[in-house]
Amino acid sequence: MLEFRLYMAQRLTALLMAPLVFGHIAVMIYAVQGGLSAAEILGRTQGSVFWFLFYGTFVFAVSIHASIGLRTILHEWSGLKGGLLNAVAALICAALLALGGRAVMAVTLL
Amino acid sequence: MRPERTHPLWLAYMLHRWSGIGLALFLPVHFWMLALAITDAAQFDAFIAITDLVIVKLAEFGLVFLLAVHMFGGLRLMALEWLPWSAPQKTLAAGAVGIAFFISGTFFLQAV
Amino acid sequence: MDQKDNTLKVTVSRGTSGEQFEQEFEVPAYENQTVLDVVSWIQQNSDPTLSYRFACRVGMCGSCAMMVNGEPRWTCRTHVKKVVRKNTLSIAPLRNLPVVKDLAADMTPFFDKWVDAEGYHHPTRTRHDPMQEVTPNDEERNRANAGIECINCAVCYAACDTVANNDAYLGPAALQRAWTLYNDQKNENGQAILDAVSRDGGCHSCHSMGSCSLYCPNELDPMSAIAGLKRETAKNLFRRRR
Amino acid sequence: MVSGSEIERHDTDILILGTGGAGLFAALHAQQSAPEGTRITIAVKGLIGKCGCTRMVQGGYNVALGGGDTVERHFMDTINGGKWLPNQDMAWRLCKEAVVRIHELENEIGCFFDRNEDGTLHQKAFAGQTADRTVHKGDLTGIEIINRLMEQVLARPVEKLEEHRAIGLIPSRDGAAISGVLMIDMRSGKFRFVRAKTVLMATGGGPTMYKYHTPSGDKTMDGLAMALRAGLPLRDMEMVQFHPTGLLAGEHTRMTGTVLEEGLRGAGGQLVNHAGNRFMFDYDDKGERATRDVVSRGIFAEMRKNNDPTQEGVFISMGHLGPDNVRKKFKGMVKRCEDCGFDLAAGKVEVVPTAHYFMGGVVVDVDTRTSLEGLYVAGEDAGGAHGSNRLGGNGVANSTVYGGIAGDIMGADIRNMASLREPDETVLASEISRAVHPFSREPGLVLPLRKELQEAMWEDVGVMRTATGMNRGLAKIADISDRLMETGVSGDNLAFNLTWHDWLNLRSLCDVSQVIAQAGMARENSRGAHYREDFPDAGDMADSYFTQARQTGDGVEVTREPVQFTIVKPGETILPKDEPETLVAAE
Ligand SMILES: Cc1cc2nc3c(=O)[nH]c(=O)nc-3n(C[C@H](O)[C@H](O)[C@H](O)COP(=O)(O)OP(=O)(O)OC[C@H]3O[C@@H](n4cnc5c(N)ncnc54)[C@H](O)[C@@H]3O)c2cc1C
Ligand code: HEM
Ligand code: SF4
Ligand code: F3S
Ligand code: FES
Repeated sequence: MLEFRLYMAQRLTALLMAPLVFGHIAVMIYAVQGGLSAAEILGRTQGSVFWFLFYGTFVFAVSIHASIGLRTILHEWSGLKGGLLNAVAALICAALLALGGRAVMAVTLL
Repeated sequence: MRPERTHPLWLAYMLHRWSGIGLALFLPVHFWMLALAITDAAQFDAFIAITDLVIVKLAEFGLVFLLAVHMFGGLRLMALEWLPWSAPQKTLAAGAVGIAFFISGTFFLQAV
Repeated sequence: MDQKDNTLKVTVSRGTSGEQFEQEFEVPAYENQTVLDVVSWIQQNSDPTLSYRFACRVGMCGSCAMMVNGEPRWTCRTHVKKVVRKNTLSIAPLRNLPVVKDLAADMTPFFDKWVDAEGYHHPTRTRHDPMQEVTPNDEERNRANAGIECINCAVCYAACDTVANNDAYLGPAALQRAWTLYNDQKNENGQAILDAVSRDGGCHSCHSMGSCSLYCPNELDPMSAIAGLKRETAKNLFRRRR
Repeated sequence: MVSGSEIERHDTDILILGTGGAGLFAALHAQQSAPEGTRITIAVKGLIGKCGCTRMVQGGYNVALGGGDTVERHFMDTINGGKWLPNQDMAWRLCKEAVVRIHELENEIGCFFDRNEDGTLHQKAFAGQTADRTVHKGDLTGIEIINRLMEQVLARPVEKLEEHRAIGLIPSRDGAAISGVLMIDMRSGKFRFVRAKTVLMATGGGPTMYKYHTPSGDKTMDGLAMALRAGLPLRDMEMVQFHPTGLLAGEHTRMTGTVLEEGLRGAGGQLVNHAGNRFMFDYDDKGERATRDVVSRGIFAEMRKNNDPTQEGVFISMGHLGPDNVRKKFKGMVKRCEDCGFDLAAGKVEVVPTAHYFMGGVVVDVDTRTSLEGLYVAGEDAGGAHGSNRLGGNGVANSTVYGGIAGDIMGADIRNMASLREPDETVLASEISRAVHPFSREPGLVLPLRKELQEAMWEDVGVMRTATGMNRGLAKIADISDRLMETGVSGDNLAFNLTWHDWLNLRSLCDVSQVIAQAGMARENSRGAHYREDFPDAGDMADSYFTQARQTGDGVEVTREPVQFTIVKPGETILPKDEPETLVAAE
């Protein structure tokens, strides 16, 4: 059952991310036209609840999604399994959440 | 390469997997870069400056390409799994790669 | 044809799991010759100790599958002409299964998984009841019919990389059987099937790489059957929540 | 020599040999009828359900299910088809019980047979039948039946001994009953003696001693050879059914002999000789649509006329029916031929008559019991139900019906069998020394001898027979048999040693071939599958006899036994007076 739950979680987070990725790519294409700078990015995003939710959701989804994906790959390609496998996957998820959370905070909250 | 692997659907699967891995490797770097934006804006700008280098442009192109490929690959999979199948999946796979290329290509052209 | 064209150079995998090695044989080429004939020729004329398995010799029993030039095939129905490359052939036991000896694979895990997937009929009637009337071409029946002619040859099982990398994975044939039964109006207990294929190693482990459907000698489509299971299990999840 | 200590010994309660329709049904029924805790073991030469001929059944399963058809009509067809030689009680039970068995297959085992548009079962008529009676799943009926049975057995707590070859039926010390069965665990090459209170032999006969034959490669008459050695009487041993259209693809391929479906002729397929002419109308008014035995003889005669050595058989040609049409209607057959390099849809494919089914077998009663207590025989190994000819569709009905009965009976009988029986160790030892005999000789090639036997049987004890021919055949068999005993097999590695098994296969085939020829000599008339050019008449039906062979000392003795007309006498019928002769619409 665990794998089935992970499967569903992976699919649902993927569905969630799809529009976010589209949005992100659109922003990127728009942004690079003027050349990137920290100020520019921050100017657009800081203090915006919208962008906080936008990137926050993405980070949340991607952490779950990618850690499940890497869990599968680790199992299939390195033979890791059982508690160790789950621990590693949880660790990856936590690391992504932490890194991503920090980035989102940095970009949107100050 | 073993012959039993070289067919379109298998290649689509591999592409999806490697693009996923690529993304998973890129993501922490990307997050770290963003975080830098507030802790040390100057360093970030120095970093961003090198995006003018062709090689970095290529890397960026690659990343967006990965994202696009992976996303469309993933959507293809979900369509295949959850929507009553009928359409030849090979076309779907090829279409996904094609669209991905188109989007990332646009991005790349805009950037240079 | 010169003399060289009249012989095949055949590399055969010998030994048991863990202790395999390759051996070369020269086999006379004939007009109507299957890969099984090549293997038989070696055993009957050249090396009497060569082990392999076959029964029906016409593609019905599914016991003769081997890896031919790296691809899984039913050997009794594979014409040499179709697979030979520059007069050479390489033949090995079916992938993803333990090897009993030489070219004979141990199919036990394959059938254990077949049963684990609830791949057997769960009756709703007894021999004393009339037979169920079944409209032959309605949609549900067509879905059940799609996979019914599987001969359990394990060619798909050998073709699948997920099977190779994930011991617990039930594999395409067992899952296709489960899907066939799930769609069979005569079969009770669809829930038991969905539960069985939702366990770890069930249908959700499949990555839709499609090698199963590509190699199935009977042109069946386990990939789509598995997709059907994924769809039904997902739907069922929401159904049960309600 | 292998000493007794190297045998692994193993006990069970009910032992079943073979996993065709008979063996698998027996396992299921034994489980239903035996007392709680009964150990059931199924041992088979190949993998469970993946060997034997039931899986190869194409056309279907005969059963009278109403719509005008009755068990009585099925029975009369069976008796007429068998030319009054069948054991009538067995034939009756076959027809009657088939009705239950087909319901069991559909409802409990999960088979799905083809339906009519209205959802009811589809039935068609095979040659020799007077009603649309044959239930089928496309033209791959056997796969459906065996796969479903196999799943049921795999899912149950039955002990499974796969790739275990039975080599000897071992009697108890006093010789009054069976003690168990000696086997070779083929994967390791070790001997295993399995004791059981009851043993079902369902190893499926299989006339593979003919140059052209259809059965699965694992079938080599082991069961009948074992029964012969155990002193059991065998009946109708001259009755070998030939299918008229076996694929002819050359000597070096195992495809040769495999069957091209009967339906091809039914649909209008034409047989043409090497000169390109149709010939079947020279032999029978029905032309290509005549019964199997008639067409087989027609082809055989035509082959004899031809003296072009490059062309052995005749040709079946379908092209005139429209290649696309043929491709659609006979998809499986067309693809099979195509995989082998032949174009059935548009071109012509070379065919020969091919040995298909063995009507002869162990003498049993209607409950599958034999004269040896504890030993039961069902399926193609048992003689009697078909007489001189088996109707298409009666084979799988026979194996499933009697396999189920055997399971029920064993489950019941076992309640009166308190304990396992000690084996006669001398028989055990002699069976082992028989099996290891080839290790004591210089290794040689077994295949050429098998080919010689197949050639001899085809030429001299085949589709058309004479006393001179069969005597010549007997001499050849004896010679081949002797040379086999001087042909060794290297005993270095016995694990999965196919060459050793080839040797044992040929041993069984030689033994039974001899009986076939002797029984053929004993029948001085022509009935069904047995055709004597020197005695072409069928003989008086009322005086019908069947042959019974039995090993006595070193030889085999064949006697003639009168057929008991327990249900219906020749010239009479059990059908009501005003019943039409046939219910099948004329084409
Ligand atoms: C190509 C073909 C098509 C046919 N089509 C039809 C048809 O359409 N309709 C019909 O009614 N009949 C048909 N028949 C006949 C039918 O298949 C047989 O009558 C019937 O299946 C026999 O069943 P069985 O269980 O007795 O034997 P089988 O199914 O042959 O099984 C015998 C079993 O015994 C095993 N065995 C053999 N020797 C040993 C040993 N020494 N130790 C252990 N195990 C052993 C075998 O491996 C096998 O598992 C056809 C036969 C062939 C060959
Ligand atoms: C944005 C849209 C995305 C979609 C629609 C998507 C979809 C999917 C799907 C359906 C799978 C399952 C594949 C399988 O079972 O074979 C998957 C796997 C995976 N995804 Fe994504 N994904 C997306 C984004 C990402 C991102 C951003 C990352 C990385 C950070 C990522 C990393 C992975 C990884 C590592 C796998 C495992 C691949 C495998 O099992 O072969 N995905 N993705
Ligand atoms: S699905 Fe096809 S390849 Fe797989 S076991 Fe069945 S017949 Fe063989
Ligand atoms: S090859 Fe394997 S991964 Fe799925 S689609 Fe077929 S089972
Ligand atoms: S031998 Fe039966 S499928 Fe090949």
